[in-house]
Amino acid sequence: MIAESMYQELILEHYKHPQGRGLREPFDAEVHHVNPTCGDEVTLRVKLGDGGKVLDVSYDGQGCSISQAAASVLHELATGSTIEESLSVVDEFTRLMQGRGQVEADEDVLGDAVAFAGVAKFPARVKCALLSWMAYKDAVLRSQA
Amino acid sequence: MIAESMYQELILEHYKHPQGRGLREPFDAEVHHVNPTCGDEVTLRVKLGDGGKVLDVSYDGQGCSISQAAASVLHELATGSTIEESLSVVDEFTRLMQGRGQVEADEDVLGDAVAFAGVAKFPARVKCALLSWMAYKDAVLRSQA
Amino acid sequence: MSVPSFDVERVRKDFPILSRELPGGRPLVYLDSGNSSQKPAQVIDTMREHLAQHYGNVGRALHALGSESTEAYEAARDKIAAFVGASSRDEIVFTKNASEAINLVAYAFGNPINTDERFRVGPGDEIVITEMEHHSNIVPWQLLAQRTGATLRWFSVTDEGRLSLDNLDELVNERTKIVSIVHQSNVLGTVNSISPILARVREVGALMMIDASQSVPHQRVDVADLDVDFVAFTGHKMLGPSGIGVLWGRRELLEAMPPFLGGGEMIEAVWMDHSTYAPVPHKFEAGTPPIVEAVGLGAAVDYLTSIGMDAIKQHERELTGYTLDALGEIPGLRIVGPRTVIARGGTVSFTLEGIHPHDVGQILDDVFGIAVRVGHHCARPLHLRFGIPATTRASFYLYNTTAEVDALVRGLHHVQKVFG
Amino acid sequence: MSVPSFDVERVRKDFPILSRELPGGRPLVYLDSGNSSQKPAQVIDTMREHLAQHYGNVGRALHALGSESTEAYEAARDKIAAFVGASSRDEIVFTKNASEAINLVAYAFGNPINTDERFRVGPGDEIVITEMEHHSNIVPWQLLAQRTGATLRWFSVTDEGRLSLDNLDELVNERTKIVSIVHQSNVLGTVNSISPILARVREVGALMMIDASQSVPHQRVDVADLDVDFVAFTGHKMLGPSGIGVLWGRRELLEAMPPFLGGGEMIEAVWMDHSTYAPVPHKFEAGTPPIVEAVGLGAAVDYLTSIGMDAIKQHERELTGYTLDALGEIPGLRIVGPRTVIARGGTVSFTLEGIHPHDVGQILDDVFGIAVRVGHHCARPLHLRFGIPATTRASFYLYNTTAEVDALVRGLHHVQKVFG
Ligand SMILES: Cc1ncc(COP(=O)(O)O)c(C=O)c1O
Ligand SMILES: Cc1ncc(COP(=O)(O)O)c(C=O)c1O
Repeated sequence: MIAESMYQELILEHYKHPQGRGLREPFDAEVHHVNPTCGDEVTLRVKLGDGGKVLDVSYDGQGCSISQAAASVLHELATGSTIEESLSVVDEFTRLMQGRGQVEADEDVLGDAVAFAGVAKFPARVKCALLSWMAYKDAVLRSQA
Repeated sequence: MIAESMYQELILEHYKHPQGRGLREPFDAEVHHVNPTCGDEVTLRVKLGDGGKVLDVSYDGQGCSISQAAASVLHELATGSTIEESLSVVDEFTRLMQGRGQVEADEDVLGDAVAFAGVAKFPARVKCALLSWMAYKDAVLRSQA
Repeated sequence: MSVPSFDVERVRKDFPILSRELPGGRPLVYLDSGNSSQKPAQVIDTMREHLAQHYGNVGRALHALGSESTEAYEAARDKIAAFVGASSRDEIVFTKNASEAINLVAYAFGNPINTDERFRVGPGDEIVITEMEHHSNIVPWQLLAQRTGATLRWFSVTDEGRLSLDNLDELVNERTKIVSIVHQSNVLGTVNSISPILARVREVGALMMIDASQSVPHQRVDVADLDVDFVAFTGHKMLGPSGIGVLWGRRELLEAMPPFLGGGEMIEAVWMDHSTYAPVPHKFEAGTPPIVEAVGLGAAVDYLTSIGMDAIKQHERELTGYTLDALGEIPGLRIVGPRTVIARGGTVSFTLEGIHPHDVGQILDDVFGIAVRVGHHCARPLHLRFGIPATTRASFYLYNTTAEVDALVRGLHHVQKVFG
Repeated sequence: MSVPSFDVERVRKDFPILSRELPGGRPLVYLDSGNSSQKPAQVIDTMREHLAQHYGNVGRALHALGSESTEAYEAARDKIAAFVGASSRDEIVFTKNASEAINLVAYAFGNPINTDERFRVGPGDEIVITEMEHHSNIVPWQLLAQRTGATLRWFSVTDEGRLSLDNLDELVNERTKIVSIVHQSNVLGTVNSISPILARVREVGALMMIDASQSVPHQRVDVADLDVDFVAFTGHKMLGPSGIGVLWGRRELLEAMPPFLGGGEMIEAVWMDHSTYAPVPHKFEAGTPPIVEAVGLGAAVDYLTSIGMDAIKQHERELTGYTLDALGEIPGLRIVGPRTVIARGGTVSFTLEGIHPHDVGQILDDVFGIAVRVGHHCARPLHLRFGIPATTRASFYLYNTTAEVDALVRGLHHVQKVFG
């Protein structure tokens, strides 16, 4: 039962009880990302503060449990951290997801996001997990531009 | 050795010593037929006389032994017979050639042309055997038009 | 005529993959034949035998292997012509798939080389499709419209998943050059009635094409009965291998069309500055064709015929009725497409409230070994029409059983438990 | 670097067909690999195994079989990319054969949808090919010229069967949009030197395509070394199955080109009135691709690599030298093409004085089981150039032996006796 390794309790928890969902004001940048192959969508806003702080990551979207839970975990990890820290988490998460299940996850960096390790074995689902994370990276870049 | 059944002595004899080869005057119609897949060509003339007599079938061309021998045999069979007779030989020959080796040849009608029976088993060579015979039919039609 | 007796367990034995165990000891429950069908040993063995003992290039070679391959390849054409009731074997063009077959026809239109009025297309001319098409019967026509400035129009789909013909007379009119319509929808299962549309097409002097990719595998399709101008279908959905598709076309039209792909075997004679072309169907078969694939498809057609298309249709109809009933019991499950077995095939798409099809498909596969397809099934506009990004689809073939439908139902209950 | 040891008898054991007996008890002497090659058990078994145990449609399916098929299909792309030294797997487009690959590029030119200057073609523009091309690298360009009003021009061939570059600077000029040239001639065996032509092509800012159908199977071909823009080749000539071909193209160009065939899998998103397209290579792979065929070609490439392309080239070179010497002894035999092994492959075409190639081929086959090809080998203009309607061609591959060449020579003596 391979699925057990993909649908971790923590993922289902975030899916059923998404954290920080909903679009909020104020924000510095808003992006809209789509995964055309499955129709998953996310609209995501970031609000940055002094000292490179991430004050808020707010989002709305539709998609599978993986994409929804990934957005929720992203919200938790990024909000309150610094831009730099959060982007290094994004990088590590991307490396894990694109590793085809061969990459060892760095739990210290990833925190809860390590629960997605099982998704990496399913190439078709990797994009779901990455959707909001890529949107976040994009939004941060735009806020700084 | 399947070939033995195709390259009958009689075919080789006609190939090495073609009968009535060369384009002659007078003539009522001249046609030029080509087999584009192998490049075989024949130019053929007919001269018809009173009472539906075929006075001469003269031809020139290039091609394989089958196409050359078939033209030579055609010359022998058609020259001196009547149009009607010769066309019925053409029909029987065509039937034999297109019979994929399943058709019993009528020796009474075909005469020497029965030697080509083995060719019918080789779909790629049937066109070679028929080239001059089709040209003859065409030429007769044109002379009568 | 009574339908020959049909023994699904005996049929299943012919398909080696059906006794395969998936990783983790899951049995395979294959409910994705609308995507691509599995292959019986008869097809696999024919292909292996051909490759191992009879292979040579076709058409060009005079030697023993060349003749054997040519005969096998052309015999496959005969079989397929007979299978779909073509009046001549020369009306069967082998392509690599249904998509190429449709593109072949689309590229015949508005081609500057063309000299036939029926294939002339420019601004003001119209092309008509439907909202329930597979992308393979949408994009080729969009590209044609873009190349020529013609206008693409379409029939809409009702809430029940049927074609709406309300505006038939307006939609198909004097400006229409071609109408191309799916015979059986790969999402809804709907089998479209061709004749009312065809009558109007003939009235206005347009041409008509049928995308029969989902009908030829599952029911007796007779191109003479259909009486349209072009029919496309694809080998891999009808027990044949990948890499082979079929275009049937009226000989007279195929002859009038300009060539599509240029190259070896489609020519009569070539000079550096011009060429003349082979008679149909070879005019449309440039280069070395999918030889072993055509031979495999011939074996598939033999197999289907030996079972009997009527028996297959009847079996799938029973499965479909059983499935519609069973799924109807599941709370929050919404079937997208006709809810009765009338004028529909064995393809059932649905949504589960609050659960994304990707999650449905993944749990079904991972936990139960049930292979369904999830997503828009290459029919995104149809999903947009229903306001949903994706569906879960179960699609049946002659080797499926009611026990497999039961497994699907159990699996869906489990999915609801996980995500409930 | 020393060439790995090559044991032709061991190689022959891998090809089941080579131990086949033809009707009448004739052994098979297969000298027609230039037409299509035979397949090793490794390829046949890989295909059978895939069909029997792992088959599913690719790309679209999330389930176990779909994943296995997708992985096998995409792994084949990796293998082929590595085999020809492509800098990215995304530069490998699967087609049905080399002919489709060439047509795909030809249709990118002069397409109203195209917006890239390099692919704009109209009256006054020029396309350059050569007199030694296979019809598959002639007709697509003739059709392009006819569609657009452009002019087709060509390099001529010398009496020795080499490309004449005398008028290179005049032929390839500022009006030239693309130059498409065969790498190894399928008739003459000539291997063309690409770099002098490429240098001129770059000078004038045109694009360059190579038809490598006869080189990729027989020597190490590295697309990065070649440094041209497009390379086409075909699976069935390199131990792979029928139904699969390859287009390699520079990614940047593939991205700039308009789509060719429209349909499933080549899209990003589809609306009724427009579509966006998938990234390369999928943009050019509409519909269900030749899945099992790509997997088979992957196995073929593994097999070729395991033997070693340098060893194969060396073996064929020895056979060719042996053949040129042996045929040189036969009175009335005229070789059409280079008479030395320098810059030529293992394809030897010839005429026998006074005897038509059809008769030569038929006797060789019927009496001795020797399969050669006779005719114009899909290169009619080249034959016109030499003033002959047809030739007899022996073409070698890794599994051929000098004993088979001896059989050919004996056979030719017999032919001369029969028709002498
Ligand atoms: C030089 C050359 N180019 C192109 C082709 C066409 O290949 P295919 O028939 O696989 O399309 C061939 C072989 O037939 C060839 O020898
Ligand atoms: C209705 C319909 N049309 C066309 C196609 C395209 O067939 P192929 O992928 O073989 O080109 C499919 C299947 O994918 C289909 O279901």
